[in-house]
Amino acid sequence: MDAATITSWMREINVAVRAERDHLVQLDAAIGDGDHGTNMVRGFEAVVQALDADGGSPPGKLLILAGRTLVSTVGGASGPLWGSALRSGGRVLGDQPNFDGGQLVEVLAAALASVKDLGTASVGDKTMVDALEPAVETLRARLAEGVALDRALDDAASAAETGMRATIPIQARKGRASYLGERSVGHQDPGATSTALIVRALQKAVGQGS
Amino acid sequence: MDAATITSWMREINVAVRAERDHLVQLDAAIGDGDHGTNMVRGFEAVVQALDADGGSPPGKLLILAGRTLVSTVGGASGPLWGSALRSGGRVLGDQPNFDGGQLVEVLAAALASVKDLGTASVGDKTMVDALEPAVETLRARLAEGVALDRALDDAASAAETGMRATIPIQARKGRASYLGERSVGHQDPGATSTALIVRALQKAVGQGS
Amino acid sequence: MAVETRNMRKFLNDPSQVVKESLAGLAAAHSDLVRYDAAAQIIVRKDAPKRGKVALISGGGSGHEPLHGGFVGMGMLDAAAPGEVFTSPVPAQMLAATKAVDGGAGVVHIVKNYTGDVLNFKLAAEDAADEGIKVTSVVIDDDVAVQDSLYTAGRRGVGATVLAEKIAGAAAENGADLTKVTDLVKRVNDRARSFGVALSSCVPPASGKVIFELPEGEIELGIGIHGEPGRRRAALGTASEVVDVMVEAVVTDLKAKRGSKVLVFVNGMGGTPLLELYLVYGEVDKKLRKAGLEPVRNLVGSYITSLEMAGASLTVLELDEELIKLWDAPVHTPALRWGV
Amino acid sequence: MAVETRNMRKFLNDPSQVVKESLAGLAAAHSDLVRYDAAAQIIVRKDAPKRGKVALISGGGSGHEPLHGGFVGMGMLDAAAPGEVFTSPVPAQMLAATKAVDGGAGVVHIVKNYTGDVLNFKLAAEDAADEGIKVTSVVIDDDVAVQDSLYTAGRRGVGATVLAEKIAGAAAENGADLTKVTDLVKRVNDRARSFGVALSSCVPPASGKVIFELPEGEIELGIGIHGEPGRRRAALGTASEVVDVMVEAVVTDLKAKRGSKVLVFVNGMGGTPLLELYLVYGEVDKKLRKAGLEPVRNLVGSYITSLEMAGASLTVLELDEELIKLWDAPVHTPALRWGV
Ligand SMILES: Nc1ncnc2c1ncn2[C@@H]1O[C@H](COP(=O)(O)OP(=O)(O)O)[C@@H](O)[C@H]1O
Ligand SMILES: Nc1ncnc2c1ncn2[C@@H]1O[C@H](COP(=O)(O)OP(=O)(O)O)[C@@H](O)[C@H]1O
Ligand SMILES: [Mg+2]
Ligand SMILES: [Mg+2]
Ligand SMILES: [Mg+2]
Ligand SMILES: [Mg+2]
Repeated sequence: MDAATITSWMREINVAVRAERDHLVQLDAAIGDGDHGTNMVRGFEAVVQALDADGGSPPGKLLILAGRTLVSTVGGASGPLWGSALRSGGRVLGDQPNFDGGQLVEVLAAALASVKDLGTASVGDKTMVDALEPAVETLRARLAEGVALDRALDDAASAAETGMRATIPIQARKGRASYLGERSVGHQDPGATSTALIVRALQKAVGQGS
Repeated sequence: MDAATITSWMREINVAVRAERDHLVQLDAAIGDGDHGTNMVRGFEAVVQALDADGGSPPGKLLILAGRTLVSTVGGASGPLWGSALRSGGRVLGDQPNFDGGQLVEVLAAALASVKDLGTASVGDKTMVDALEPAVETLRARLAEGVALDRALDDAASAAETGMRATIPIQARKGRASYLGERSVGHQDPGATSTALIVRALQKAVGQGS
Repeated sequence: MAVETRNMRKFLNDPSQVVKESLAGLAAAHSDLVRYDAAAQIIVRKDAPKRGKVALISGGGSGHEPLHGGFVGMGMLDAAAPGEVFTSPVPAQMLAATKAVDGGAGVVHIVKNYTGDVLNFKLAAEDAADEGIKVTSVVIDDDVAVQDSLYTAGRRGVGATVLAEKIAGAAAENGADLTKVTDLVKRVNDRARSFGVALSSCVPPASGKVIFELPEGEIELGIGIHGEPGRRRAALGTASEVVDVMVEAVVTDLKAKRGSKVLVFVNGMGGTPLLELYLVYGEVDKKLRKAGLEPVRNLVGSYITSLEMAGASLTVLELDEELIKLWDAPVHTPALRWGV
Repeated sequence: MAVETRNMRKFLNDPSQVVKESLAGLAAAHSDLVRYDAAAQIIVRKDAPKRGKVALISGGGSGHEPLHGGFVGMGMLDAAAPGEVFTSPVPAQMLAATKAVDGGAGVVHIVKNYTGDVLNFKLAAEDAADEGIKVTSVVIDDDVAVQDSLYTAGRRGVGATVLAEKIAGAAAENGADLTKVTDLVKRVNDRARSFGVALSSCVPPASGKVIFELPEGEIELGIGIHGEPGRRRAALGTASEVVDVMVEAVVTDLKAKRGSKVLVFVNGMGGTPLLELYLVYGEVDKKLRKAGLEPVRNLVGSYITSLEMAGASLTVLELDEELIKLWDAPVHTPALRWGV
């Protein structure tokens, strides 16, 4: 995998959040403020533009550029969280032109660590962590088991989607939804939903490349 | 006819505008500001209370009291118009304890003159004048023809009702409805409607007394 | 009562008491500026009457807040007579207000041109004259949506009322005499034009129902301030398109010469937030400059309203140096305050 | 675009440009007070930076106008960083604002407690520190509807923000140092409590749809300022009953001692007219006095809003002589002005 993998990942995310924009807005309207879809679209639109304008940076630098772009265009909670996540992930790769599955796990792990550090959320708080953490763990475990990257990423995306659905019955403890108290129960977390899209987009991007 | 006739007239008006309150509000909402029903109810409620508190004044004085009460409780266009009308009508009777049909015509004629003087409206402008003027003219004509008062008043009330309906197809030239221009066409004037109720109430009051 | 308020998204106790309760609240919040005479239902400047000062009073239906009660105070009105919601006050209120503020130099009645307001003020002025008070009356009729012809009750009084109260109030505060203050009200009315649009209707507390149904995507052009429908209905365009209509109507009628300095008053009807009013101001400012006028003063906010109606009105006042000085003069009322 | 605006009763051009266009309009209307840096999307006090003066900046999502852009000026904020509607601004905005206003004496960031605001301000403060600017941050969290527990993101920042900006802004204007100004923001936050109710939802321009459906006759108790549903839904009672809930929630949590002087802030959410806000103020004033508190200052109007939402919030600030003096000190901003 190389810079092109990152670029197509970001493109896939852009396509996915555009397609799911209204759904994300709806989910956020129920327990937040109804802007998550707009936020993600604005952010990844800008990311794709920034990557298009880039003149051949290595994959780590592209991730950092993507993260910086999210921080500077999204706002809200998701902007700094995903922005810092991609920046931290990018730093793992340094200037290397290629990376393998093992390194991809470290990228995602760094991203997760950054989200948890900045947002102080744990699994079960009804946030994007509920989708991202199982994805990272599943990917790491499958690869350790010797499963092919493609297949492992598919499992990771499924794990993110399971985590996403698992946010429905629980009460939020972080972010805007926590202000609702018990009324947040019964609704799927928008950030976990977009996170599942992001992991699924990664699987698609890597699949295309191979 | 005497003071009791005036008192029961005012009571009949009160009953009628209460019953038609929402209808008058609706008519006024279409081409005015939706308060005519509330205005009339507030006013005649106060009139009935003022007359109840009165200790035996002659009919002319009761009309003046009623008019003063309308002026001081209704506001809007209808308050000063009907208030001045009843005051002018009352002045016709001076201190006399009784009055006949001919004098009743003069009371109503003075009321009409007062409305036209203050509001500068003529028949066809889509105002209360469209109901009041035909009522006065019909009453005068029928009595001149020798028709009994009861019957003549019935005809006067019918004339007011015809005048009221005749406001529907015309464009308003006075009052709030005139601001609507052509959009006032097709709606019945609220003030003409309450005026028809007032004339009908007079017929009932006089009928009871006889 | 609970049943009656059900239809409404309003803070209400007994709908028939809403005006009185609101006035009491206004007076409680601004007891340094005004007092509320509950018996007469009037708001009076706390230090009234001021000997030798020409007094200004205004009044009209309620539901237009802060007009008029919010404009009572130093440099503006001496008293306000608020009627029921959208219903002209009764003459007794204006008479009481006139007597409460008369300092011997005369009282100016600022009357918005609605049949009810005109008639009730007329009766009050007659009563005041009977009691030996010098009263002048000026009828405000700045709304260009209505043609002033034999076939209407004339133009409505809208936004210019606020500007006239401020400007003439400043002159009175500075010691101008009755003629001068009266002339200033007339001059402001003469040099100001307004046009309003509604993006929604509004709900009078007494009926609990919208005055008119406005389907989504439609607006009323040429409205007054009583929640009444306007001159015509149109499709909701962009803000720029709507502002084009407003500016065009006002500028065409005002006929100010190129290069004139103007005061721009972008007024919210009650339910339109400041986010949008400033966006509208931006459009108005640009278009007026394009039309050769120079906005040198402005007022942006909800100052003459129709309950919770969404919408806005534009008032443009052609200025001269005297009007600018009087506009800038100190004012201290619940709703308008500067220089003090 | 015309299609997108169809659902809304709003003055809008391109919904994605509403914030920028509104800020441009604000700056055009108040060019004597503020300038709009369109590239950075910030509103800056016209005479910033002021050498030696501690600067105050705030920011957050738009849709709360006049907060924050309307509070930039003499005696209040030095700059505001408005994000998209209901979306925290990005760190670059706060960084640009911080750099634009730093006069060498340090910059205070006033941050409302929402995850997005806190995180974005945090990143900006780090960047500013890297550039050698002294920055302190205070997080406002005065909303008693939310329990501050391990199981929430803490209390939201609402009405106290306005009061903190005014009071700390006055101190900064008077020459107070960074520690003092920062402490004042904290003190106001510490001594203020708020509670809000929604009588309707609101419509973000980007989606064109109400955030939540609120059947007639129902209200949301314990709302924030982002059009979000509140802690619970209840039947709409009389104004007196609703105010009982608000006063009770605020007073219980504030725990001021009997006889305390308080500032009462009755804030409209954007779509509730002044007629009702003053009625609410009247109820609040009475009930607070009954609870043994003495309202000596007040602010009634729509100052921290949720677009066109109908509703109101109550903020009570326990005062001392210093806070009173700073509240009364001159302020000259688009939305708040006195003493000048
Ligand atoms: N402290 C946190 N840690 C991790 N994720 C969070 C945190 N707070 C909020 N989120 C995520 O952010 C999402 C909301 O993002 P968004 O709507 O874009 O921002 P905002 O809440 O500022 O409007 C939530 O659904 C949640 O998944
Ligand atoms: N100049 C006028 N002359 C006669 N009647 C008038 C005039 N103006 C208005 N009216 C009558 O008053 C009625 C409206 O009364 P009302 O609704 O109580 O007052 P307002 O128009 O002030 O709200 C109209 O329907 C019309 O019949
Ligand atoms: Mg959100
Ligand atoms: Mg009417
Ligand atoms: Mg009326
Ligand atoms: Mg948001």
